[in-house]
Amino acid sequence: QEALFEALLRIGDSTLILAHRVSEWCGHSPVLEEDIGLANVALDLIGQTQMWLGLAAEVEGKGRSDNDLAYLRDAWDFRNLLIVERPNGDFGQTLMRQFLFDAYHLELLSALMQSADPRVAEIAAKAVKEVAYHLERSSDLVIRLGDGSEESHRRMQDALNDLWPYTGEMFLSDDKDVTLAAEGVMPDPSSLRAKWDAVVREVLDEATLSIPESDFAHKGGKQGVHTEHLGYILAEMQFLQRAYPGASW
Amino acid sequence: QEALFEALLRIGDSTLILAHRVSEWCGHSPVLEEDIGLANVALDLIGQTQMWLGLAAEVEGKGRSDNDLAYLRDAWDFRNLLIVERPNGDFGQTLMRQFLFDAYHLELLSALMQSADPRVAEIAAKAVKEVAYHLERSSDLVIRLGDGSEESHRRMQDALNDLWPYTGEMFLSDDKDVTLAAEGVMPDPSSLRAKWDAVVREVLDEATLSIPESDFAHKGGKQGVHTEHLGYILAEMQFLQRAYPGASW
Amino acid sequence: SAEEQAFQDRIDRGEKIEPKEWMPEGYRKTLIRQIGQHAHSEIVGQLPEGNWITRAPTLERKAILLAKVQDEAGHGLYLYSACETLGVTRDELMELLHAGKMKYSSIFNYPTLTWADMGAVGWLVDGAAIMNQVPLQRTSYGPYSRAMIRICKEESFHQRQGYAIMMKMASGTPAQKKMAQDALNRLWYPSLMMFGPSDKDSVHSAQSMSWKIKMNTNDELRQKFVDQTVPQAEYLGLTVPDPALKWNEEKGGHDFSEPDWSEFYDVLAGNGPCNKDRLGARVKAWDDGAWFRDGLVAHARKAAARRTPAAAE
Amino acid sequence: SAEEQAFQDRIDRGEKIEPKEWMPEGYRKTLIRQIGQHAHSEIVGQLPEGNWITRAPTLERKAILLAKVQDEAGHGLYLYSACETLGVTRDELMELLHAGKMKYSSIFNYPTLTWADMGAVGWLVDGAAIMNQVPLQRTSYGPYSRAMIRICKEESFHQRQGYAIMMKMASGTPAQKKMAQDALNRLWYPSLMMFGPSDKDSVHSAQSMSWKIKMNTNDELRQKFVDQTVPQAEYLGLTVPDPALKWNEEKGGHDFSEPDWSEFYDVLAGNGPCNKDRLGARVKAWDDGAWFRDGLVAHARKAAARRTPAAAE
Repeated sequence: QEALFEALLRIGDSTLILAHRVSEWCGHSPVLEEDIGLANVALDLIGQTQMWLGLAAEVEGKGRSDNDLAYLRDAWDFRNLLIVERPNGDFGQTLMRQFLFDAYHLELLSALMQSADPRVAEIAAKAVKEVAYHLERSSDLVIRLGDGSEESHRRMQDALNDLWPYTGEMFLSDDKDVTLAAEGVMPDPSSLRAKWDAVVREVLDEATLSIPESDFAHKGGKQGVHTEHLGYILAEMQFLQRAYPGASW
Repeated sequence: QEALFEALLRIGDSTLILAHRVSEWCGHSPVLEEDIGLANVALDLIGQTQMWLGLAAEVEGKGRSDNDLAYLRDAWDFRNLLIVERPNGDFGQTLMRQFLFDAYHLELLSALMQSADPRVAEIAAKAVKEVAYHLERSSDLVIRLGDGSEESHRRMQDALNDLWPYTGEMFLSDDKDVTLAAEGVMPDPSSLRAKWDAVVREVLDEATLSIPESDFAHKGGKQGVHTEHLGYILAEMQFLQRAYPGASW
Repeated sequence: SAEEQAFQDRIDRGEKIEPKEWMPEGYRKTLIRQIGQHAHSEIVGQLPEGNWITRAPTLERKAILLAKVQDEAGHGLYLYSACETLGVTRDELMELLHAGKMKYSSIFNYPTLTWADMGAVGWLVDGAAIMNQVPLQRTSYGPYSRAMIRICKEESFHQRQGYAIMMKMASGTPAQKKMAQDALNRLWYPSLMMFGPSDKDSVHSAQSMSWKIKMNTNDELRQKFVDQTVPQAEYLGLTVPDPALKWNEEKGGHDFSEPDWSEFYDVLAGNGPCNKDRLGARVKAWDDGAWFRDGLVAHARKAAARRTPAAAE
Repeated sequence: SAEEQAFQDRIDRGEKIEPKEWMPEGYRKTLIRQIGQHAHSEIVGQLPEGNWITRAPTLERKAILLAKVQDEAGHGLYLYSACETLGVTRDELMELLHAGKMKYSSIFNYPTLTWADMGAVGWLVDGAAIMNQVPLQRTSYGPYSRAMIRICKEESFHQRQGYAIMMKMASGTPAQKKMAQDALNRLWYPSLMMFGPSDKDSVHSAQSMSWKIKMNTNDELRQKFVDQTVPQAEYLGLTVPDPALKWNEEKGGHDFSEPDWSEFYDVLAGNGPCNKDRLGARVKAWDDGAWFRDGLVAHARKAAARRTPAAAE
């Protein structure tokens, strides 16, 4: 039960924090179509967050709601992957982060659709279509910008180099992962790697981008040890709930 | 009494928010001497904030402390001048903001040393030496960079153009100012203008910078109507006090 | 001229003018200015509300606000498309905006300072916008009219959402109620200004009305807005910040104070609280995104060259 | 050589070597590396603590933290000056840092994640630094020795402040106590690593010790640090995250687990949690500040030209 709670936080916190980062672009992106596209991604991710954290709250059984989990935990209780808290950087960094995460997200949801827990399978089935579209969109842009101008190629390669060390964490397993995998509730993260690799390599190849050689992986997010960025995100995100406790909005 | 409380917030909130902005540079400035110099300015301003907000809390008489005022008010209860909440921008913007404020700050404190309220006069007497040094430092740098390279001149002129509309607010009077001026507790803000003008013009002349012609003045800070920036500053600054209410640090 | 007379007759008969049809140069220019300005307003209008997305107080509110801002970008898209049918490109329009040669609605030069502003913007600003836009569904230019029909549908949804936020705030804690009143205080007069200067000071109006580009006078719409909004404010338990506000039985509408028109002209001239920040944010977004747009163009060229290798030789 | 022997004799007699005096090239190089690295550590070390200045929980804490970070910049200044006496400029040293050719202490590649880290950094990191530095007050190179004397005085003040924060946290609310324990858990082993690899794996040590550039072995200092820190942790009511930790009566010190040296070498190689962010922040500060430094130089030239008009002709 506790393992399931944690695992749901890992998914729901990742979608929440990524939605936050993506929504920072609102009104500031390079073309109107991207303003719309990114808002759409953020919107999907918030919707999924509501489902994942809603279920997490239910599983926890302490009377907390999805909003309580989103707004009233400090950084060390967050379980998102580190990659989603990376700063937006230029639009290339944002896109590359999205692509690397989307490819993982889609594999994860595909596996979760087979979950032994029907509640998990149901949410995954709802989310998977949205995420398939996210991946289609981000793959397309990564290809076009990687195989675009000299400058766009350089920026996308820089983004890939910077973000690559944050992908390894997606596939690391700990005790909780092992427990849930044994019960058939969640896939073992390491089992998602091969398919992810294949998808990512195909797109990056077409984008004429080179995968960095180092396999160093930043880790800790899933255990609540984050980068210094998360604290700032939460200070901003949670301000109203913290400053006006108990109010209804 | 209420007028005095407000007037003390206007000073203490301005030093607090400026200290916050200045301290954002910590470890990121262009040379080590500036890291030290800016930290010193921030430190002085925080010390002054403790005195002004401490006195404000005492005058209010509701059992609040300087920390309560700093950490547990939302933006609309802040009374700082808008200029201090402007984003840091490049180092030239930060310096120009500091110079324009220092020149005002020094005139203000010099006048406050004659306050009919001895508590006010005492704080002003303590702060005035620090601020005289701040102004010496910022004037010197404004001159050297204004009359420096082409690029440094351009950046300083841009900074001046951007910040000039935020200087008018320093000298606007409202009912509360009039009341306190009549009682001899605080100077009428408009009475500070002539001396400020003289100091600022002399330095900017030597810096070969041109004062913008428009006399448009942003206003509202003293009445609690701020820019969109203040909310973000407070969300960050107040996080711990908001997230862990009642804890002692 | 005879052409112009025939054109005016068509309009008077209620016919729609379509892109490829003849139109007077003044009609085209006025439309480009008006639709372009409206499009710019939609995209600049993302910023004041975008300012609260990362700080929305619940996940539902965040989703609703995101969807709303997304709709605004969508409206910008329709309107730029409508404008392009008049022979000007979106990029040209953007450049005019960035150079300060085209305006956007001045209301977006006011800051959004509390969460209640997300309610008040929906309620008052979208409310005033709808008041302006509903009649434009019957405007004479076909693409514009069709864009307005789509937009009005979504805007009235936004207005209801804004009012729902105000309801929550006005019936919430004392702090929330104070936020709601504060938002109304700050946004009331700027909303009244959205209808433009008083009829007696308004330029271009007569010609635009005969062309059915403008359907009502500024003062008519402003009166209608006040009459619609005052009872809504009462229902919320909030006070409209106008001591002169009073029902006038005789005229069947409210008497109310004019906004401070000197402020209106100041803001229009660039001296509003956020003019520099808003335009600066848009220019920065555009400049920072140049490599992205160029990259896509470069890719499209390469792809085309690969499809027809001859072209590459 | 005879010169080298005479030099070594001076050191053995406890004499200080001063800048203009003869010294072996190896001595000079080793000192530049060691002092430069120490200087870089001070300025990079501003970043992890600077990260909490804007979020310090009270005005007093904010002032104390600001003063501390300011001291670190000051230490950087002394140390760069000491290094410059060896014939290398501060700018040259900066460039080596930015190019990744000189290191800074790896401890600063760990993030500061809660306010308790401000306590733990003072207590453990400054504590370990002092343990390294106190003996260096007696180092053979005069300017370095004098810099260390000034620095040690301030550092021990910092350490007491850090411990005071830990006291507050450890005796505070359950959340604060948890933060304190969490900080100790994360920073314990990285602090042990600050003394460098075990003596058996440590290079350069023997020569440096005979030159009195290094005064104690890594393992000696690490043992001393553990023995000093464990009772402090006990006093705080916190648990050192080492199940093997145990007092060893026989050796008169604690037995403890070695840190994970593979992590140490990873971080040294660039693969720590914050390596890229830390160095990136410093490079950005330097690059963004180029116009500032150039502007000051341009002004100085102009001013000089005005003073001696002949020079300008």
